[in-house]
Amino acid sequence: MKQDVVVDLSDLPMNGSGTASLTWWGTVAFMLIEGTGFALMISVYLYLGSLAPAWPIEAPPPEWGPGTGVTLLLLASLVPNVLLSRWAAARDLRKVRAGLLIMAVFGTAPLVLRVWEFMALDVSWDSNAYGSAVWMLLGLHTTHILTDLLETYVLAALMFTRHADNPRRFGDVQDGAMYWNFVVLTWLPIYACLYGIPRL
Amino acid sequence: MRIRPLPSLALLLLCGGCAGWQSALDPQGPSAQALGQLLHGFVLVLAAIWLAVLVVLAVALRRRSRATPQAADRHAGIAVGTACVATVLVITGLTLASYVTTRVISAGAEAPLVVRVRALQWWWEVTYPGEAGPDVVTANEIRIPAGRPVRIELSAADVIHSFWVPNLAGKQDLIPGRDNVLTLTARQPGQYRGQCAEFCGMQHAHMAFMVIAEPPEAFAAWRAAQQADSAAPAGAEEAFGRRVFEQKPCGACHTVRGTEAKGTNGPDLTHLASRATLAAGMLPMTRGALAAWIADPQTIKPGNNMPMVPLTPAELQAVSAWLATLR
Amino acid sequence: MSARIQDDQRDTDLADAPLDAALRRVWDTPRGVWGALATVDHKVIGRRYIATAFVFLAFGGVLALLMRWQLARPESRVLTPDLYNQIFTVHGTSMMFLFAVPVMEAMAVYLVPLMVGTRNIAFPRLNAFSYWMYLVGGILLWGAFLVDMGPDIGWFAYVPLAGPQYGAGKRVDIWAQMITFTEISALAVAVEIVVTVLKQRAPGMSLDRIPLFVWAMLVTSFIIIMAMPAVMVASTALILDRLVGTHFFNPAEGGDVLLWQHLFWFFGHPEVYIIFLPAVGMISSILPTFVRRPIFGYLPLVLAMVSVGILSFGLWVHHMFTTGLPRLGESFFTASSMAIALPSGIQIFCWLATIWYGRPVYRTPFLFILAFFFTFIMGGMTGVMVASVPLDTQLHDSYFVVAHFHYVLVGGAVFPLLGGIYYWFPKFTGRMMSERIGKWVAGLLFTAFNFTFFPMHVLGLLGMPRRVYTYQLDMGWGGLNLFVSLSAVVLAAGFLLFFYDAVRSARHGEPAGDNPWGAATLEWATASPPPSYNFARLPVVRSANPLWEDDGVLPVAGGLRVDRRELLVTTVGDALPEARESSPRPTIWPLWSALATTALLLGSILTPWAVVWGAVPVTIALIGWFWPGGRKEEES
Amino acid sequence: MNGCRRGMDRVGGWKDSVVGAVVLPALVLLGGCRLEDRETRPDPPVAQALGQVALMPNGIGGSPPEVYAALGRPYRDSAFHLSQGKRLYEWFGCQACHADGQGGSGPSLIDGWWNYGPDLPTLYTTIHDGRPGGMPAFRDRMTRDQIWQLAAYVQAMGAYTGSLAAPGRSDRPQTRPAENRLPAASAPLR
Repeated sequence: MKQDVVVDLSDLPMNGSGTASLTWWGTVAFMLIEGTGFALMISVYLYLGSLAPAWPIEAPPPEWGPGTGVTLLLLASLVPNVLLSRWAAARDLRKVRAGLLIMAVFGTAPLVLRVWEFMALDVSWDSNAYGSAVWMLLGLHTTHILTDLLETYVLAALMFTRHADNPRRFGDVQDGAMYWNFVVLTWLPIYACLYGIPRL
Repeated sequence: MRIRPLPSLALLLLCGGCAGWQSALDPQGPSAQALGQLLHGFVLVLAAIWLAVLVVLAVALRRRSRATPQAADRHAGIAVGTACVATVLVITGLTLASYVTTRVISAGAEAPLVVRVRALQWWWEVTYPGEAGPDVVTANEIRIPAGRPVRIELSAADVIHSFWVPNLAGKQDLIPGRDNVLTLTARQPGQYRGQCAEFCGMQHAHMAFMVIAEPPEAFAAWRAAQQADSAAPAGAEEAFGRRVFEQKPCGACHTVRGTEAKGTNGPDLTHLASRATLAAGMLPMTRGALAAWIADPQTIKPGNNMPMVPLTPAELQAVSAWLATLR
Repeated sequence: MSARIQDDQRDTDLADAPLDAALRRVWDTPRGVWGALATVDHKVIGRRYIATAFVFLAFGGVLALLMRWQLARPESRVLTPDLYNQIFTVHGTSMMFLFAVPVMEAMAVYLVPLMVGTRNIAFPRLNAFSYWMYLVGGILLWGAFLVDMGPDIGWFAYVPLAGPQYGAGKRVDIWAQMITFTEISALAVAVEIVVTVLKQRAPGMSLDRIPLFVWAMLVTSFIIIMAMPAVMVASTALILDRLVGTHFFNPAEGGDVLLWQHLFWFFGHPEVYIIFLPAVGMISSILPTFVRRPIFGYLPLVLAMVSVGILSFGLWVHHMFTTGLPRLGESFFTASSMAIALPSGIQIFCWLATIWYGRPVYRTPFLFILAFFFTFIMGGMTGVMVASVPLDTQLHDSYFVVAHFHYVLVGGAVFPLLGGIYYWFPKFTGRMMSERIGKWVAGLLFTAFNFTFFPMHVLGLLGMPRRVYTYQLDMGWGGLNLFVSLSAVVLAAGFLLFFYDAVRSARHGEPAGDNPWGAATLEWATASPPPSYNFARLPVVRSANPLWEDDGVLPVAGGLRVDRRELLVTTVGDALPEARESSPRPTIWPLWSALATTALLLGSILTPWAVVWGAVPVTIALIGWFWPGGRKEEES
Repeated sequence: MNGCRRGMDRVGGWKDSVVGAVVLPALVLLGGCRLEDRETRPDPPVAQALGQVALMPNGIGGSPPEVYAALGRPYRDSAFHLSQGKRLYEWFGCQACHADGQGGSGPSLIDGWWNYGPDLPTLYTTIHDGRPGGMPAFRDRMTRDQIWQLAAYVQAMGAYTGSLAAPGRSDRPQTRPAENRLPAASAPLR
């Protein structure tokens, strides 16, 4: 088929950033999938709660302490996270390295505290449906913290290699930061469910 | 291409008429009646629409359009718009029709006979809460007085089953942890077959039961008879059979009131021989069928929970002889 | 078009022949085993997907024949009840999870990048990964079945029958993990398609110029993204109940049996439209070619597909009308189920209008569309019947329903799919399928299908329940069942003929040109089969039917680099060029990742700790996947 | 990587359907072995032979009948038989004395301690003939293969490691950890 060149792309940037990058959209799509998963798990929790004559079933409401600690840690982590995203946008390698290390710490801390949060539930996953629901809800969110934490570790390592100074890396850092915001924000409704509903 | 379905349509007419004893096309009660009418209504309307669309398609294929693109799009727009309006009207009508039918069916009945049906893998336990006298417990057969509404309280012992007697009413699931109720009425005396309609494991296919509608007085007589204990053995063979039944594993799972057999895992056999069928609608209630069933239940109904109890031919004869007398 | 017109540069410096050579050097998949395992070309993977899906279709068909053999006579003992239950479960599971959904996504994996005029699908490595996951899931199910370990609880796996107490052995666990495999792959493909459609369209392909098949796949992908997590949650809860003793479905400990049905059908009903919408797209793309006029009602069709996508989430309860839920709620779901008849109607009406004002050309793909009209509309009508609460109490779980959904799925999805195969086969292979055999296939399948499934409506009304391994002589169902079984043999013959034609034509079919049907969409603007880079220069779109507008001259965009895999990112709305993005090279890591994930998932059936130690290889594989290799594709 | 001139339609594609056509028949050969066979009807002679347990004089430990080995130790390894055993455990009211395996008037069955040893022939004999101290004989209440199923289940619920073939938790109020994750001697949950 005869071709007629009508558009010239030669001086477009060699990779898109923000909404012009494919990975940004991919990250958003996966957040949509996992967001749906969280929403469904919460509705399972509410559904079982609506059936039960008393909720929680044969267990005290979970203790405030560890869960609230995790929540505060996660909220606090938003600050360095947003800064990190800014630095990545500004392509400031030194600050990005620092930011990643900070985020590695801020990712690990809640994970450690999570252990006590599981114990603070005061119910076993196989005691009854309430136990099963809270353990699965908490477990699902813990997996998300874990996976994003691993991603942070890898990115941090990457930033100290020859691959570091590259707009793509900075794009990855920004997407990683966005995903961490998602992990933190999805926690808030779960926190409200786990700790609020049993006390209503 | 467009005439090929005719044979299958013919098939529908051929078999649509035939009245089965487990058929939604042969309603024998008010509820099934209402559903039957709704069914016919839907089929007529929808078949008409289906034909209309195919006719339009046929014409569209035959004709050659001479319209200018603009005119074509304008006319098509009008046509499609009208069709959409018609669609909305039709589905609204059908929705209302089914809502009305729902109201009719679920209207409460006065002074119903209460029957408890408990579904197990793979048989039905039927209990008549005792008015004047002990509860009547039987299996795989529901006797009801013709003309009187029957309130059937449904529960499941193990997995989900579904209670379906097409000639009398629509189906209703029996779900562990939940109690469902189904009200049905049989217009005149007769035998109506029902079957489990929710997949429930290996012998889902052989989980049937009979609904036997009788004149009220006949039903009362049957109920009185059922409340009595089992009859004493008529002869020596029957007596021997009863002893075998009590001493062998049979009695560990089956109850025969008036004997040592008090097991509760299997169906109550106190008046076994008064039922029309054996093994949840599989076999006719004859002495021969009884013997065959006891001799090798796992070949007749693989996977069911009745084990193959080793018996000598004499014992087998005696047990089946005795059971055949439990009217 | 806001992009500026300038003097050519880069790829535009080269004449066609050297340009082809240069592009092949960067885009071709290396030959040999490594190439086959490492390829990230959407066309290779798409063909693999399609071929594998049809293999599973054939297997599922064999199971169907076995069932019909058993049901041909009352109280037949061809199959044991245990084997029969495994067979109908594996048939349903295989057809839904291993054929219907994957084959539609596979068509999209192959066609969407071509139709939107880009060089590869978004996230090609994820694409490779999704295929491997899908393949393993299929082998898992069928391998288990062959060693008498096949699931025997129906494709819907209702608890408690599938629960820890009544589902003995590993059969149900295998089913649940097979779900995980297929859902992961389906979700991955959905993400790729969404991003490809939103961000990789050819310059000028604004939202109102997107081919309808691409629209359909966009909507479908969103349905997948919203619906499949439900079945993931459900199967996870099930496997936890079975393996670590949770109580989600144990009524005695606050769980609920119906929770499973809610979760499963919240996925299960949209699933029907996940299968049907792509078929809608195929018809909308094929029809104009064979009536020689643009589709009528582009906008209504798009809106109809979108509203079907939304409505499909409001229908799930109509699979539970006999469970004794509150009547008022059920009536609401009757209304919503009926409401979906409107957008479906709009689609039909628009197609009819297109034919009405067109000039039909009776080639095989068009015949399949006619078969679609006949069967699918009947399926839609019976669908209206089962959507009515009271009627459903008689029809539910009877053979009437079996007839209904086969009319919808085979008539509504498989017929258009086969039409699509005949239509796009020249693009896939560069060769035409036989028109003569094709007419026979269409005729045979159409006739035999109706003879096989129409009598099932009657059987259902005569009281025959679903999923029974046999029925008794005195039920009077023998005649119809025998007729059905005999017709099923003819139906199988029709499919056999189709497979023969496909395999034969792939080797010896008559060569097809770039655009054998004189179609309007971009996939026909390149060679058949397309070169590894799809388009030497990316096409520029100025209308909804580009190849019908520009008489023999294809407007293209120039300026992409030829020394690395490069494609174009455009804006979501008007598809204005935004950036030149690179596309990854072949890599083996997706395969390793799939194998590592397999180890984790299979291990978790045996011990929960597999989730812990299994995570290690998965992590390693993923790091290997994402660690940059310092290629040109990494630069900026 | 570079310089391969052939069109990529050579790679994969229809070739895969051929590959599939080779691989899957290979799988079919596997069809011979039946991992989760569900034998519902032991042949009468087999059922008869299942009773021939040779027990030590002291009634502790013994050897199973030859037929048991010939059958491939089905009652120990088959999930189906174990689930049947679980059903029988409930049907014949074993909880009444053994209280869901945690003791009561009868000994606990999950504390890892066996009065007569944990081997199947002993368990079979215990159920079949009963034991002094209140364990009744079930020889007249169950068939031999049922006793084997029940014995295998009792062994599994008291095993030192949770058995892969063991059934999961019951759809009942939960009174002890699920069989398939129950190591013997694990403390009762409540």
